[in-house]
Amino acid sequence: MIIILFGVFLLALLVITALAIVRTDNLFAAVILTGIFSLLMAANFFLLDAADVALTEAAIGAGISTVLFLGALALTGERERGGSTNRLLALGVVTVTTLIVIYATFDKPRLGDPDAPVHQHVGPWYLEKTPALIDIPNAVTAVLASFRGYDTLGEVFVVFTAGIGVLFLLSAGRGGRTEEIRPADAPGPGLRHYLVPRVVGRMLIPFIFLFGLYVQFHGDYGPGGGFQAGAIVAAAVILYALLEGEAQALRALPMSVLKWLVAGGALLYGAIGVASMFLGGNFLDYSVLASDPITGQHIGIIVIELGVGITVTGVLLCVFHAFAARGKV
Amino acid sequence: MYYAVTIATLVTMALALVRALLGPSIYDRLLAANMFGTKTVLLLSVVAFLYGRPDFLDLALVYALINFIGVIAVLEFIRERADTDSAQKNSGE
Amino acid sequence: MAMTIDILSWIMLTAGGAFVFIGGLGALRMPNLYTRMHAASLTDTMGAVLVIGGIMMQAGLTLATIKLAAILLFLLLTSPTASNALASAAILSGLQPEEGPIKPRKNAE
Amino acid sequence: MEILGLVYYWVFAILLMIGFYAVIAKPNLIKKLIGLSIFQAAVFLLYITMGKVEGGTAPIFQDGVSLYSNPLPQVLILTAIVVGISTMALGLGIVVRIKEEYGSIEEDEIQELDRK
Repeated sequence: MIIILFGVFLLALLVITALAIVRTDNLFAAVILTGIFSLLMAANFFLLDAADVALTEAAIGAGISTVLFLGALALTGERERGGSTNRLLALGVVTVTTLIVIYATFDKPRLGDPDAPVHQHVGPWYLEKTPALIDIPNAVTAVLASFRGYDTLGEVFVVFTAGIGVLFLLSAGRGGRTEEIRPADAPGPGLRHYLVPRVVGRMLIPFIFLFGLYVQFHGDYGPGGGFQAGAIVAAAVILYALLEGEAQALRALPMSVLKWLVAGGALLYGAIGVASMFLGGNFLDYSVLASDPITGQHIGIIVIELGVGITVTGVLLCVFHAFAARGKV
Repeated sequence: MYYAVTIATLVTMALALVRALLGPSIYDRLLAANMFGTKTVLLLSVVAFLYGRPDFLDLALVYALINFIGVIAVLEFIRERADTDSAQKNSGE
Repeated sequence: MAMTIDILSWIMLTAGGAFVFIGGLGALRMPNLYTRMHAASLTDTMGAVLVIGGIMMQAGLTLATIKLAAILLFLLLTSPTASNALASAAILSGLQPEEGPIKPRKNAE
Repeated sequence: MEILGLVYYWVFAILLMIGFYAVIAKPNLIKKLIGLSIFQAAVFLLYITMGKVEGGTAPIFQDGVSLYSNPLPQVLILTAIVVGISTMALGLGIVVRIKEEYGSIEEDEIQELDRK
């Protein structure tokens, strides 16, 4: 009960933040407020029992989305001209629609109602069958990787396609990416002259990597999995790029390797599906991967989570480098 | 007792949000966002114990580890912009 | 013994909550960016140490305590770093700290 | 309690429409994208709200706990968040190209340039 009150308080802050984001005409400020919005969102997800979702929102919202938006702002300018087009009409439409949606919510089941239609269909079935068929504690991972493996395959390919799309858009024209030429005495790229962030950042990067791997492989037992781990590992590399300059980060993980990661993860996922077909099962039916169906499930889940993680890392890093390189040409 | 800490954290979040809304400069907003991050770490740790599921501390750990990347990114953004500005000034002379 | 630990952890939690709140108040009421940063970061670290220390005492010797210790360690590393980066960025963009006594605001008590 | 159970849905509706307002009324393309992400976040909130079960806990099995929230909405939203950031990056990429071609990211100015 009191937790719900906490949740409502967080929701009020959420609405205020959203209003402020829309009202401000400085895009830089809007991006920073988006960071606060993401923190509030994660806290709300956590209060609503969605630990995995909150972890994903944390991994994406703390860092990566800010970095991407700032990368785009550096190329487009941070000042908005301000004002709205058709303000009254838009306000009218929005108000009327809000009232209609709020009116409609009175027919919805109340928060936490165990008899709600959502809880009558496959949800309880997943919860009931997970221990018997897959035998891992995290039901979210079980549903994500095994029961609804097709969905996740589709999502991974959407991520893949978006990554390829950004590469197409931003590496074309203007002679593509060229090696950056700087005079020798110019201040070095990155934050080399800022000792405190550099020293502490360099010290933390291994821990972020380690934690990313923990989230990747502990995903069967606690909150975590490929999507979160991919974002965390990407955040570590982005931190390295910010501290030492993109050129240095590209020397450590060249673009060609990143492109292989993007394709390789998705391929690994698909390959597991094909492998299970060859072994006599259905596409993405991991039970045939080992003599014991449950062991087969475990192997399948670990491998496809790895594929997801690799693709997400690759795509996020490709996107980051594409924006960074565009600014330098 | 956990509830008292949670309420203190929530109220502080509201105060930080007010600072983020008032500004006046970008950096005040950024400061507020950064405070918000620390407060979220505390909130998540306390709520994990309120729920009796301490294995969810991973979430607070993520924020403790990578929340400062946003501020670093802003520093890099400002530095990049200052570099470009001074380069333009030099070439203009 | 258990009682002592309980009382100690309650004291820490309450004090931590108070510090967190004071930090928030300082960040709201201080007159300019650098003083606000001082209020926010100083009490932030103190509040975090006390709150997480209090929870650690409640948790006892479990995996959770180790995770809490890691959270505390990383917070203590990243929070000042973020403040440093923030101040660097502010100075770089030409927002100089004011020298001399702070001018009282008109609406200050 | 009756009403409190609906507040989450109301916030969903309000957030949805704040995002929608930014998309239809703000001429700046990046602002439109930010509005779109608020819109998206509102939908995430709706799904997660529906998955919550009173007295339940997160669907990660633990000894001594028998009531769990619904894992299915969480799975859908978990993947949607990552897909959301990837598509947002794609949108930002398109905006960057528009800026390079037109020199502006304000919708009406771009339309003006197109008419010429």
